[in-house]
Amino acid sequence: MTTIADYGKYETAWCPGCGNFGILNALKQALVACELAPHQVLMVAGIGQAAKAPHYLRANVFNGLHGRSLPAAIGARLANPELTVIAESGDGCLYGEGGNHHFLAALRRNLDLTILAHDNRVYGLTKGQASPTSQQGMVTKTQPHGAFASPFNPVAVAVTMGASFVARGYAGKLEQLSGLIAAAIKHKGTALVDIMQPCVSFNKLNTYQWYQEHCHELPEEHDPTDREQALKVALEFGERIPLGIIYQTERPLFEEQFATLSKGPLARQEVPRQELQQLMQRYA
Amino acid sequence: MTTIADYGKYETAWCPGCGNFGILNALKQALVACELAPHQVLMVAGIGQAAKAPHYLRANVFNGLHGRSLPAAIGARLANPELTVIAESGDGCLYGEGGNHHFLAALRRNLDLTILAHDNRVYGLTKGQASPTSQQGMVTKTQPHGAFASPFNPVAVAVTMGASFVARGYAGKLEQLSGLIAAAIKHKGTALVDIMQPCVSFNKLNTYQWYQEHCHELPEEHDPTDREQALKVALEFGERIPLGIIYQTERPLFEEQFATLSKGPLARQEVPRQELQQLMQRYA
Amino acid sequence: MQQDIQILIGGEAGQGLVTIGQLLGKALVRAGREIFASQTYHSRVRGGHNTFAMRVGAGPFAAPRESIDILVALNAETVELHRPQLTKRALIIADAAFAPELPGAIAVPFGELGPEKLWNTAALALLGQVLGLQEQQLYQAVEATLGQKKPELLEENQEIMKKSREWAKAHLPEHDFVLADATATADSTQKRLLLNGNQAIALGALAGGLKFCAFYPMTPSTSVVLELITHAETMGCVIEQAEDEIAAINMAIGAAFAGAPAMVATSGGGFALMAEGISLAAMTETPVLTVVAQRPGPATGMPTRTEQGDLEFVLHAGHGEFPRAILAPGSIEECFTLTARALALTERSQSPVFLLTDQFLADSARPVTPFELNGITPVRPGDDPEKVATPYRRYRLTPDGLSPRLLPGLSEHLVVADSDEHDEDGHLSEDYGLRTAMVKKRLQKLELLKEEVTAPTLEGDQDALLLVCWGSSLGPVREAAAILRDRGLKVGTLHFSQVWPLLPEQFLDLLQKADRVVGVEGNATGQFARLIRRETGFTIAELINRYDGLPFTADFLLERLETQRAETGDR
Amino acid sequence: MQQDIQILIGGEAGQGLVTIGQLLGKALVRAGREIFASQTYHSRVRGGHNTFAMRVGAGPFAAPRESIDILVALNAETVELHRPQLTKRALIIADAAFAPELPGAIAVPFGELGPEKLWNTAALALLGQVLGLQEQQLYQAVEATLGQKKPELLEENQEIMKKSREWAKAHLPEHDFVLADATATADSTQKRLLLNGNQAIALGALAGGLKFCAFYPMTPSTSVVLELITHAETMGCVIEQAEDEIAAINMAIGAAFAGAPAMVATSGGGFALMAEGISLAAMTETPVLTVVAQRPGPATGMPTRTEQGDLEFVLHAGHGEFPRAILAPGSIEECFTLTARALALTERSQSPVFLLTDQFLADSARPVTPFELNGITPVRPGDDPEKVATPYRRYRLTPDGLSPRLLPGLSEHLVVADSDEHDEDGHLSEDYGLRTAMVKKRLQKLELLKEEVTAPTLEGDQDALLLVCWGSSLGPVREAAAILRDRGLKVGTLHFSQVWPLLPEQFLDLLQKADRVVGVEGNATGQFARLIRRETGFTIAELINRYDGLPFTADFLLERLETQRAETGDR
Ligand SMILES: Cc1ncc(C[n+]2csc(CCOP(=O)(O)OP(=O)(O)O)c2C)c(N)n1
Ligand SMILES: Cc1ncc(C[n+]2csc(CCOP(=O)(O)OP(=O)(O)O)c2C)c(N)n1
Ligand code: SF4
Ligand code: SF4
Ligand SMILES: [Mg+2]
Ligand SMILES: [Mg+2]
Repeated sequence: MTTIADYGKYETAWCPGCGNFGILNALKQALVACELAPHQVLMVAGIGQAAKAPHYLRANVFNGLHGRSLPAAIGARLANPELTVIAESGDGCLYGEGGNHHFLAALRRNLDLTILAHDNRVYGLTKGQASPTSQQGMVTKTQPHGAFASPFNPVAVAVTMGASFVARGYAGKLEQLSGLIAAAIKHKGTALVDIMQPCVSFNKLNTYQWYQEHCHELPEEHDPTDREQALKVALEFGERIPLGIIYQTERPLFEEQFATLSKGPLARQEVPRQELQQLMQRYA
Repeated sequence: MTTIADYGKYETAWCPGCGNFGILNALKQALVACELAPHQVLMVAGIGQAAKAPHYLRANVFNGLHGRSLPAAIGARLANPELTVIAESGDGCLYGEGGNHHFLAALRRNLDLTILAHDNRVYGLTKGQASPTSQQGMVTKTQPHGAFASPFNPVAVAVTMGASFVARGYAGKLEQLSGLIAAAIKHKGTALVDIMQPCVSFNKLNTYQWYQEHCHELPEEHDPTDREQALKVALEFGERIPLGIIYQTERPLFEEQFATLSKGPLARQEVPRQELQQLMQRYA
Repeated sequence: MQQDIQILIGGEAGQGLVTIGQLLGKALVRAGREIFASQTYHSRVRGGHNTFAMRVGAGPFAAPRESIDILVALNAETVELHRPQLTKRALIIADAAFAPELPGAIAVPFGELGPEKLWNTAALALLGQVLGLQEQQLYQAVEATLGQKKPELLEENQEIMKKSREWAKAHLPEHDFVLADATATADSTQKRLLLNGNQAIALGALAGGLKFCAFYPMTPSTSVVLELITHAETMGCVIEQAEDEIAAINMAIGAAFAGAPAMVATSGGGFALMAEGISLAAMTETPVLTVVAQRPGPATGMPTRTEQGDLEFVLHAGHGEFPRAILAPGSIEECFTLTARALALTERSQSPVFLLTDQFLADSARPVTPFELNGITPVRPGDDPEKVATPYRRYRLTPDGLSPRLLPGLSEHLVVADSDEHDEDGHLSEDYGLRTAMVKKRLQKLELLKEEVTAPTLEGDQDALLLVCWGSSLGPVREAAAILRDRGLKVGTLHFSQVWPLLPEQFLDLLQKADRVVGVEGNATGQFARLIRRETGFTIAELINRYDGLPFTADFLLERLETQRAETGDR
Repeated sequence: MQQDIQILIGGEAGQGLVTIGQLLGKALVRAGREIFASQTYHSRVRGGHNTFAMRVGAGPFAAPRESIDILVALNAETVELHRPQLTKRALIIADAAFAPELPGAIAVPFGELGPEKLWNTAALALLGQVLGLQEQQLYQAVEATLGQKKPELLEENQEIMKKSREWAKAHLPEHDFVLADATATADSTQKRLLLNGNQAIALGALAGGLKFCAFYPMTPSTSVVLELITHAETMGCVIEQAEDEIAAINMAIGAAFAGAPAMVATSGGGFALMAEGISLAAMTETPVLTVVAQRPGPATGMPTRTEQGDLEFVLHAGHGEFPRAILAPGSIEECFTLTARALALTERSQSPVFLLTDQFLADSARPVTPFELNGITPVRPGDDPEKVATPYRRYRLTPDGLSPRLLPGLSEHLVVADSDEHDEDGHLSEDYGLRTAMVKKRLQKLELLKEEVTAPTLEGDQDALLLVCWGSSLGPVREAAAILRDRGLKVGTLHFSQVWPLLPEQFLDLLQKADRVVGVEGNATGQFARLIRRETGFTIAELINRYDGLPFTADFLLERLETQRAETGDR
């Protein structure tokens, strides 16, 4: 049996009080709840404060480029369908830096993959510029008159795109969050958990208190399989921010296209030399 | 007064019967309807069959990189707010090749900009690979088992994102299409016209006949300012494909952030040397 | 030596000229002939002016010719455009409507032979008659190709072929293009393969153990992937069309990290987008093969033409410093062998490896002896988890710079890879000493690459005129040299099929010994010559460059050698 | 010469050490002192070990020192880490809780002086006392900085400064760091500017006529843009945070096409993503300035450290062949002047121009004489629409390769730009002859760039030891040379503030004449030395490289020169 201890304890480079700590703990709990041993898990991250999280966990890690966690995660999953692959990064990394393009493409594909977005609504590591999810009007050094563009709502776009699992969590609600992450990992398909995360150093608008005031759990009645209802809930993002599984559906898995993946990791499959010899004859 | 003749006549490199011809004609009509002279218009394109369109029109043209028409268009508009800037390209260019990321970012910004997407649901120029909008199951040389991913619905995503003008047209309905394009050009804000375009060479699924059978004009009652209704209509894309202005709203223009843009083209503004001399003193 | 025959089929995209060309090629190869087929096409789907050229005769050939002996004109424009290239003895097969008033013109009443969509088949049959190919041989080629895809069309094709043959027998003028049996040099009992460069690359990759390829379509690289997709299921490969080239390279790196020998294939602008990913592969020490099929730049440039203009870019692409290897095949055979080698090399060195080719090589086809698979060991990714020192450290510092590479999930060891500078465990570190050690470790792997450098190939004389070239220019350069040698001159060729790393001891003395060294490159600035100077101090003072979008030919080279000699006096 | 003083303030991110450093710097500069301030920091927001170093004395200085005279330790780790660097006479200002048992240690009871968040101000006051700065001078600096942003905090700051001063007066040990008046070399009536490299770049860009900048945040380039944003409204500039670097470069090109002198600023990975855009700028002949602030790679590397590792990448970035210029400032002054020049050059040549800097130069500050704006003519984009030949053709073929550049919408002429190969009108073309002409036209512009090359600067002796360097290494190299000269040796330095194009006639003879040529580069492989060999055939056989993430210092160079001389014998 896997325990929290198996996932180790590390010193972090995060600011004291940062929402990242809550997310890290929730993730560990979720992995334990899913009964996954560290070596079965591959964490794929981009670059940012959030993207350091996989270094603070005992697991396989691929810490790639800023904005490019998803393609790397997809590549790894297509090479070894036995791995539990979790892409974990910040809002800047997943929804900015071209990441958005990969985000939409990932949702369209629907591999068995979990996406954890530490959504602090700011670029933390680079010291506080607006991110795609920054609240309109947020003043930063690079947005002295306040962020102008309307914020990206990843949950609404994901539901619109027909993503197969869309949830929103909050770093300050550990139990619920770890439940959402566990459900996402167990879900067969691409699962997004967008996680509201206070950044105590740079986001002075969306603080713990702010989230406490704005976040509410979805009511029991919410039926995540009802797309229309889900879409309505997903568009709610202002005075009230709903938390929970917003949408869930079954869609064919991308991996199923590839017969060869039913035979396990590609690294373990022999090159069929005989077949190659034969198929070359087609060119004669 | 500007006439169709002012916009010239060119030999094209398109296949006979291609939907691009209809779009080109509709565009010319719309420009005339908007009473724009060629030199007031800047067409910005990426790369693809669709992206050749600006070469078949007398206007200013910036024909940039595959996937990157929108940033170039935005840059040009921010340099000269007196230009009518129209980004015109294919579905692969605007919704694939990282273009999607720029697409979402453009919608979030809301500059006064028109986006014309020749949506033939295939990569034409590179000979028939699936595009982000390809119908599921479409068999191509690179998708021998059929396109797997669920198609991108640009209209639905744009409405979800709160884009300020979202319309769908059809290359086979010239009058309606030119009306939509004219409305898009006149709209103050980023306007998307996603244009259903038959590709006679590579798209054997979505043919003129197919569109004839599937497309229908939005009923008179449709209120494009009603976001909820718009979203419902936008998600309709299957047996029935609605044409018309699906959503329209007023949002602040991105350009208004920059006081200097109220003074006209940047190229015509003097460098304020006196001010520079003074502000250097702040470092003393 | 009997003169070879250069056939050129010209017309619009969509007129089926590639089909004729391929069928004719197949038939000729099966009949034991030597051929060389190459293409030019426009960046459009219909219309424009495309050509399919085929050389037939006592080859083997490795380049097209500029002059034309048989012109098959599917439209009037073709006659106009290629008239200046016609040899004195040339035949022109063209519709009666636009056949020129020239001695060799054969005005064909295509309308009488069959419906317009089959005129290409008619032209094929006419060509067959001209060349003296047996009806059966040509029809079998049609059957083999069409039979699989559209059997229902076989009959009408057969009919028009018959009719055309008969017309030809009755109307063909005197000519000397019937292939004498003597020209069938190859042993026709051994089935040769008719392959173009991109097909050979795909087969080489499969033989080398490829398991994963991600791509975004881009001419002229796409056909490598098309070929892979055809065989993916049989060979157990996963091929994925990515949302862009950035995704493609990052997917390939993710897949390689997780144990799949992986590659990407792209061209100019697509490669530019991959530069950051290349740097990631280097930093994480993940093997990945990048096939770059060059076309003329900058930017979109000429998407369907050829150039060797990206050598320096590929050599330096990616920020930061790290070792790499660049292979540049000069022939169809090398496309196969070097691709397999490249896959092995990237795994062996845990460093990025490149295959640098171009539209000319990609699209030109030649018959080759079936490849020997026994000499090629498919890549076995990763090290044995039983044999690594524990605790396992992905970036353990070792004398040769190679650290044990385990694959995540395939043992209980944890594998941690990082794009930041990192410690031996793969966790990010900002320690100055560690930084120095890790830089040294990565650069040390250049030595491993140097151990396996393919030496340049010298052919002919060493001390008179030496033509230096790389990659796809090999064929035309060798042909020009052979012609000069026939004229009694002493000529050598030195061809690099690996352009990085360079080992001066393998070639510097040759450069120094020759009387006249001429660099031949399909670019405007002589990038390889600059690289030679950078690495050896030796200046290749005389260059022949071509950058109009077309490949070198022997004719082009001979002309340039002549004029340049005149210009530079008799030094 | 009185020895200068090296102060190092160390602590965690978030402890406010940069604030102290900047305030002290401001006060010293206003007092007419020479200083040199530099920083090291971790890629994190809180914690880690950061330092702010300041040299004070009879400068001017252009490099930090490795040894430390006054250590201000805001935490215990700082004492441990920097102990080995302390000079014999060193003072250590540290909290009583962790002050070491060393002769120069000053154990400060910070707790008694004020609340923890103001301890940095306390340390500042103590430093002031040590250096003999007047209370007023220091307080004015605090006022000038804090007064604008948080006037409500002024009082408590003043209070703790007072208290700390008093404590210092009572407890300071004997020391010799009081700045004698004689060291105030600069004319304190002339207000000098305290600027770091990135600030100077921003001011240079504004002076040069910049109107548009797009960026995506990336250390160490971001602060260039922060500076621009501060002045954007006043200067009538549009600065836009793009969704990624690809968008940034394409926006800048779009803006430049439409008439705004434009730049982007980025670093390693961000620049890699721009490579395709660079090629687009070249093909469309759109002027654009790219500022590349280097940091150690590959991949994410060490985001907050320094390196000169991207020269070759910047030189070759972008597919296809085209001319470019690369300027590499060696000082704060050059950051200003060369940025303005670069903007002019890109407009003049309609070709991409680069400014290559690095974290060291970006983050190090020095007082400079206010820049003379009269010598700089801001760029006037585009040509006069009244004066172009009609019909207007954007890519008209001309002898010097420059075509008339009109701006769309500013006249009735239509401007058509194309990333494909194109005709003179800007419409795509696949004509072979046109292709050749357009390639020649674009490459021809290299001659224009060559006419305006900034020659390398020679200082000192020419024929003995010659230290060759480029970009940011200038300061430390000059300092090392000065020290050697003081020791009676003959030493020269040759610094390139333009690294491309290179004109051998400007420097080759110097290299050939010197007895011992040593290349100094902040990278592991000697990229500039390779480039020199490529361009001249001359081999710089001896190199000093640094690639641990830290900048060169005179100490480092002297040590290496010594050991390398020993290793290579007395040649
Ligand atoms: C190509 C590239 N561009 C820019 C950067 C600089 N960069 C690193 S992290 C980051 C933003 C991080 O924001 P986010 O992903 O939201 O993470 P956070 O730090 O807020 O957790 C940026 C811009 C980079 N590493 N690579
Ligand atoms: C960076 C880059 N990658 C790939 C290409 C090749 N390419 C040119 S057009 C195109 C697709 C065009 O599809 P779309 O935008 O839908 O236009 P269409 O031809 O269908 O009108 C591709 C993949 C390119 N030019 N640049
Ligand atoms: S900067 Fe913000 S997100 Fe990053 S560690 Fe600090 S508090 Fe957390
Ligand atoms: S390929 Fe398709 S989209 Fe392109 S011109 Fe032909 S029909 Fe039109
Ligand atoms: Mg963030
Ligand atoms: Mg398309």
